[in-house]
Amino acid sequence: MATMAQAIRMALAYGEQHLGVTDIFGEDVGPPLGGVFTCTQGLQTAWNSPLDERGIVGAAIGLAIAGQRPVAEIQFCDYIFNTIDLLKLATNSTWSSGGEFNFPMVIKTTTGSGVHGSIYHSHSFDAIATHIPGWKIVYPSNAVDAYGLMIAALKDSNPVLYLEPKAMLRNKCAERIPGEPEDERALRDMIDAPLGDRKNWKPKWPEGLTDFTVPIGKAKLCRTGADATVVSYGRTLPLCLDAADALVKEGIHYDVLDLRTLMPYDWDAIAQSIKKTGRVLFVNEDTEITNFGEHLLRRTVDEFFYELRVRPRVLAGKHVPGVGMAPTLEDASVPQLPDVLREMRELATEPE
Amino acid sequence: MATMAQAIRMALAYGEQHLGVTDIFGEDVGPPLGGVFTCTQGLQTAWNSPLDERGIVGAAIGLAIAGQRPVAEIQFCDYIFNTIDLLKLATNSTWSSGGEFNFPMVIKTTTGSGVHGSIYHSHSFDAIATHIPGWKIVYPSNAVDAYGLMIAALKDSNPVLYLEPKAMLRNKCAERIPGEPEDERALRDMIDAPLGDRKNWKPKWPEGLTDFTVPIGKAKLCRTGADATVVSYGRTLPLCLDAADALVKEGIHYDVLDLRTLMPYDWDAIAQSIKKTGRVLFVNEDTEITNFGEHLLRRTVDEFFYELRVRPRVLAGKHVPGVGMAPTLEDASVPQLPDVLREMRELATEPE
Amino acid sequence: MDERKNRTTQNGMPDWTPQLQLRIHDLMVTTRTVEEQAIRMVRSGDGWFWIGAPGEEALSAPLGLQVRKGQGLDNDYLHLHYRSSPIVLAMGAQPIDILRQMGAKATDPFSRGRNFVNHFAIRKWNVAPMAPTIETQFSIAIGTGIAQRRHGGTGITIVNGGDGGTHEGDFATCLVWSTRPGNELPILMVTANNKYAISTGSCTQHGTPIVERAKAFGIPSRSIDGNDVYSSWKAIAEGMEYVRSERKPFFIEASVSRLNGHSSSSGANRVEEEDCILRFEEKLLHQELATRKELDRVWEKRREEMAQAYEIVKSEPFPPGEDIYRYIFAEPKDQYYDPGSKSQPGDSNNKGGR
Amino acid sequence: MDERKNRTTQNGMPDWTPQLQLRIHDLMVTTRTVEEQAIRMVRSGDGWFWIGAPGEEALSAPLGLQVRKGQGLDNDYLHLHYRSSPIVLAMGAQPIDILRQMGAKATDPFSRGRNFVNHFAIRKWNVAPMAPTIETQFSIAIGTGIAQRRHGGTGITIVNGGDGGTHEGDFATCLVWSTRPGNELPILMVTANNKYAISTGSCTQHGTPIVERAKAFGIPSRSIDGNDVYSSWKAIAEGMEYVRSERKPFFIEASVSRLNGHSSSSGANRVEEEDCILRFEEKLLHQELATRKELDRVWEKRREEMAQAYEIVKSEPFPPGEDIYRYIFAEPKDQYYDPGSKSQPGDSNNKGGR
Ligand SMILES: Cc1ncc(C[n+]2csc(CCOP(=O)(O)OP(=O)(O)O)c2C)c(N)n1
Ligand SMILES: Cc1ncc(C[n+]2csc(CCOP(=O)(O)OP(=O)(O)O)c2C)c(N)n1
Ligand SMILES: [Mg+2]
Ligand SMILES: [Mg+2]
Repeated sequence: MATMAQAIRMALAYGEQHLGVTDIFGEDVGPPLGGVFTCTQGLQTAWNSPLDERGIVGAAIGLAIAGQRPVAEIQFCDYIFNTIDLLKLATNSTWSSGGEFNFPMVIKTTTGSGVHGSIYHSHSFDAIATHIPGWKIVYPSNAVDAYGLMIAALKDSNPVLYLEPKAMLRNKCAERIPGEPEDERALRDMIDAPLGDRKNWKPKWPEGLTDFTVPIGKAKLCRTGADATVVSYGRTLPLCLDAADALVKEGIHYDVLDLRTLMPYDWDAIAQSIKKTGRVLFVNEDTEITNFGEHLLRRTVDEFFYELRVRPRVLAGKHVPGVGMAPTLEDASVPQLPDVLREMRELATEPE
Repeated sequence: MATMAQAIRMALAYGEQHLGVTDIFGEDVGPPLGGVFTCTQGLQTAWNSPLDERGIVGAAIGLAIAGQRPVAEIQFCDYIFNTIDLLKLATNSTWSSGGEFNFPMVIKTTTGSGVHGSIYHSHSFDAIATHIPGWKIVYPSNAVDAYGLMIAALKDSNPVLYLEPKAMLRNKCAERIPGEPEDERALRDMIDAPLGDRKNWKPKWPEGLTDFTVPIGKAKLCRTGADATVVSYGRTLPLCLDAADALVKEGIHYDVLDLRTLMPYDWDAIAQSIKKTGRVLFVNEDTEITNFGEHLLRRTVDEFFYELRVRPRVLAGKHVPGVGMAPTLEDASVPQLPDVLREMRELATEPE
Repeated sequence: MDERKNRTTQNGMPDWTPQLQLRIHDLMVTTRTVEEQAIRMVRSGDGWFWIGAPGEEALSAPLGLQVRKGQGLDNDYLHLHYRSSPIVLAMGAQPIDILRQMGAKATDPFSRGRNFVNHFAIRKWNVAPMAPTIETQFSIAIGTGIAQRRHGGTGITIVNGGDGGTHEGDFATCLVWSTRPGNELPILMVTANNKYAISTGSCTQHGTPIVERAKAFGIPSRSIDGNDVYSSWKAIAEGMEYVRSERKPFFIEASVSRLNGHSSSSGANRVEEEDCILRFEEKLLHQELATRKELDRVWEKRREEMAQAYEIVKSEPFPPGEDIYRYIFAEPKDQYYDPGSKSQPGDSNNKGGR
Repeated sequence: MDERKNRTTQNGMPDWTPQLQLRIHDLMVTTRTVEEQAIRMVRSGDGWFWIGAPGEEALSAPLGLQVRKGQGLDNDYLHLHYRSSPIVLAMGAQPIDILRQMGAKATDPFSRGRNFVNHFAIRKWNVAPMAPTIETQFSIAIGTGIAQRRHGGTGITIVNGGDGGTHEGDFATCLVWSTRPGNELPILMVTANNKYAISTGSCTQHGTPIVERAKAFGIPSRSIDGNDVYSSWKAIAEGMEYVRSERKPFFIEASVSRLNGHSSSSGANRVEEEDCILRFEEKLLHQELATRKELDRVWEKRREEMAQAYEIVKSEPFPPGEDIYRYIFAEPKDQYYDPGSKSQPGDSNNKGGR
């Protein structure tokens, strides 16, 4: 029952010990804090960088060139937007060098709303990220996937963008990560840094951790139902699950797909479900104009236009400049449970 | 018969004289060069900035705060990707200050392929730009529109992104800008800087120039036909025109819409045409995943799913890291006339 | 009174009247108490995130008092960071409005409940919209600087930020753009060095004084003890005088405390660092400009004021959800706020609460 | 021979043999002639855009010869800009390959016909992929620097760029990151100051020497005449020695010419600036290390070689369109290129063409 933050931390610890991870760095990533969401506490190779996102991404690229295995953090994806030229270089340099160089590196960053983060701790980055060719992009929605996707990212020979839904980092998972201790309090004592002075603290990583991998490019079918399909990831995924569970009581049965990897995405899984249901909704919380859900919808139209039973849909964040501080504003800006429920109900019940 | 570069230059000169333009600046924008595409030659308020795109965008924002009317240039949109945080601030600061401040400013930048520009002089920016809420975005495809859209941009109280299709900057327009001299050689002698020493050169701006405005948000129906609709802008627009003209010989008649403004876009014009034809293709050259054409397609599906006669389509650039130098690579990466022709023919002839 | 005046003249500051000193003290206390109130609001669930000024009062109250306040090019433009409440309070902003932004209320005049606390935007006083993006204000400041250079006169641009922020390229951008030969900009840059960026010690990230970077561009500069009101006032006065008259940049690196840690994310608890208000109070007592009792009364008065303000704010509504679509584009702003309309603690009509 | 050696020793460089000097000359001529051939290709329509090194030979040939060449952390990493052909030619790259990239041919070993000319990427020699984005190499270089600091030994990171590029924040990033106390990085930074960025005079954009910015971070530095082979060699030798042994950064600002203007966009015509090769030839003649005729023969030989190379390149195909989908992700690279396999002008097996 690890939290997502603990899961990421354990995967990184496993990566340091078994997968050659050399540097886990970024603003406040090293001691004493170990990350503003505790994801990098107690890690051997974690260190604090200057307050300079361009340097962070640049250093990651350079470390990858030098044969290291860096995991660089942008504290909040809200602060990644001055580095997009470098994010482009990270992937187009393999291509532009005709395969001469490749860049085994992970950029991790927290995304999305849900923590009363106001304008600058609520941004999403999936729309722009999926528009940059060459990035592999993962976006877990629970601790087990968070672990397995991090392991996959650390094994990959290409730049992997690891998006962390910040509202879920403290959520405990119903399932257990392979090797995770039974007792969650025991886990906490082993790997959570104590409050106060941490100078002499060292974590005890669970011995049974494995290289349990969630392969990049594989979606997860979380619920099965023949009436309609909803595809989501990150913070909005559990909303879809909750809505699907609620709709069962209304006799509506949903396929709920957790995309988990945004690029390259699991089209087979989506296609299979659409073929079955003929009804599909794509949900995410990035702003809705030029949104990745719109790409998935376009592909749906490309391949299934004549087989769809009703209009395919996208539910995303409103096209407004930010998520405001007041809860009223946040609720109105990004999909909440009632929005998801309404859309899902409408999709499933629309007459053919 | 001005070129698009001359049209932009004349509009900026008009703006200096009549619309309060205070600063036209960027790398090599001022004398002696007057812009790498000559768009800012001879302008009174044009000056060279340091080689620093962040400073350029930042300065534009600050100038707007100070009540000036800046036109800032990013030499190639390929070099705008380290400023996206600032581009976001330019628009979200009006919103975040509850309307306390607004930012009358223009950012102009050259975009797209078509000049053998290789990876870093062929980028498009419409996908990411349309994803940033608050920007008005214009993208002319001929000199007359280039003039009228620049005038509109200079009058607007909000940040306007002025995208220049670099492959078309030297193209002459079939129509004449209001106030433009009859003789194109005369125009050249008046406003093109001479080769060699320019120290004592001064342009003579045509006296009859007006505030001819192409309103932001208005598309242009360039060809009319009842069989199908194609919507495009920038470099790919003339390809659509050529294809439409060619298809007339095959008995196929197209509505060709030049969107001209990407945000806020002229949905009325698009909707009206789709209602008529039931067939629509969106063409642009940005890479195709999370592409603005996909947004337009999604909106089409939202509103006309049950009225469309055949599958709506998007034709865009391939999802590859860059446009390569070799002509074979460029041709394979971004839509060329044969691609547009093929798509348009297929769309119009697909049986219902 | 005369006696008091003589004593202060011994500080080498002829304009340094007792009134001014007591006014600064009151402003510092006003800032501190409103920030403490804001922190209590996070704790009580009336707000979600706090970040603010405790520890920067001695630097920023003197700065705010010396600003040429007003709209347009003849006045000063301010590009501030999230520890700048003493500046805007000294300029005359109302403490209650800080609490309104803290509570994300519809009445928040700076952002309509949209932005974090202490993110100001005041058009009539040239206070540019503050962004949470560290150091971008240094790239934006050059724009008002360019306009003011062209305009002439004595209005200047003031930009401040933290020590960590100087690692961003935007800091260098400001140095480059403000020193273009023949196009120097009238910008006063202030870095408040509190030795940390969140949890990261500055000493682990740079080895030479920040001031050296300004010197490399030929920018005159001062390294000061920003916990000392007198040093701050003097360096700011000097810097402003230079920038106003020479129309060239000036740089101040001020070491300050960070009395409540980084923000509410790190608990906002009081830490063991020098308190600039206590230090200033000692000076006031030593000069016999006030008694301990008088000073305590200032604290009491302001604390009461903040508690009352909080009661008002508590009952105010959030903005409605539909509000998200407003002000995406320029439109006339509702006139619900006129920051200078009432006599306020730091207002120029208010001579320091005595 | 002995006599020649004595003369060169008077330059104060004991290792400065006649062979070395003549080898440098040959490399400079090789660079110049391949660039001239590339410019001719633009003119004849066999290429579209040229940008390159004429004017940086005296700085970069000595740099290339002193690189510790090879793959991995014990060797030097290079993060170069588009005027760095003398460096890679000195390391042993084949001139014909530059023409292949110029022509965007499938045989272009650096980018498979994808990138502009003089944009190298050579894994076996640690030459990092070059990007046309000005100054980003300064942000990327810190990464190889970090790895080499940790690894120890004497391998270093070398990064170069133009004067205009120092206005980008990335230049400051490299200064900040390479001087973190206790974590200094073994990076040799070189700025080739040709006084222009395209059409913009540097003197209009910054007033103080670039070298001052390095000094502000405590970085030892040299300001040199980069048109002089001897000064270049010496400063680079010193800088490398310092970085290799101290494991800390070193900065060189070298003033150089820009002999063919910015690029083919500005015509690529020869301009009136000092030619470092002619200057070096005068030194060689003065030292009697070669006769005019011998030097002319070098030019002739290299010109012929480039003309022949051009004939080969001309007939080579463009990459096929399908190629756009290759190497988006890591995959084994075709082994069509091994830059060290043949004896080449600047190759370490080739002792200077005499
Ligand atoms: C561009 C950017 N990166 C990261 C952050 C997250 N962040 C907020 S405050 C802060 C530390 C700032 O340190 P400093 O500049 O020294 O100012 P201080 O808080 O110490 O006053 C960081 C990293 C941010 N707000 N903006
Ligand atoms: C980030 C970025 N901005 C703009 C350009 C366009 N550009 C190409 S070369 C150049 C001038 C570079 O000047 P400098 O750094 O002095 O190098 P030089 O060409 O003089 O050697 C510019 C502005 C670019 N390539 N990259
Ligand atoms: Mg700090
Ligand atoms: Mg230069």
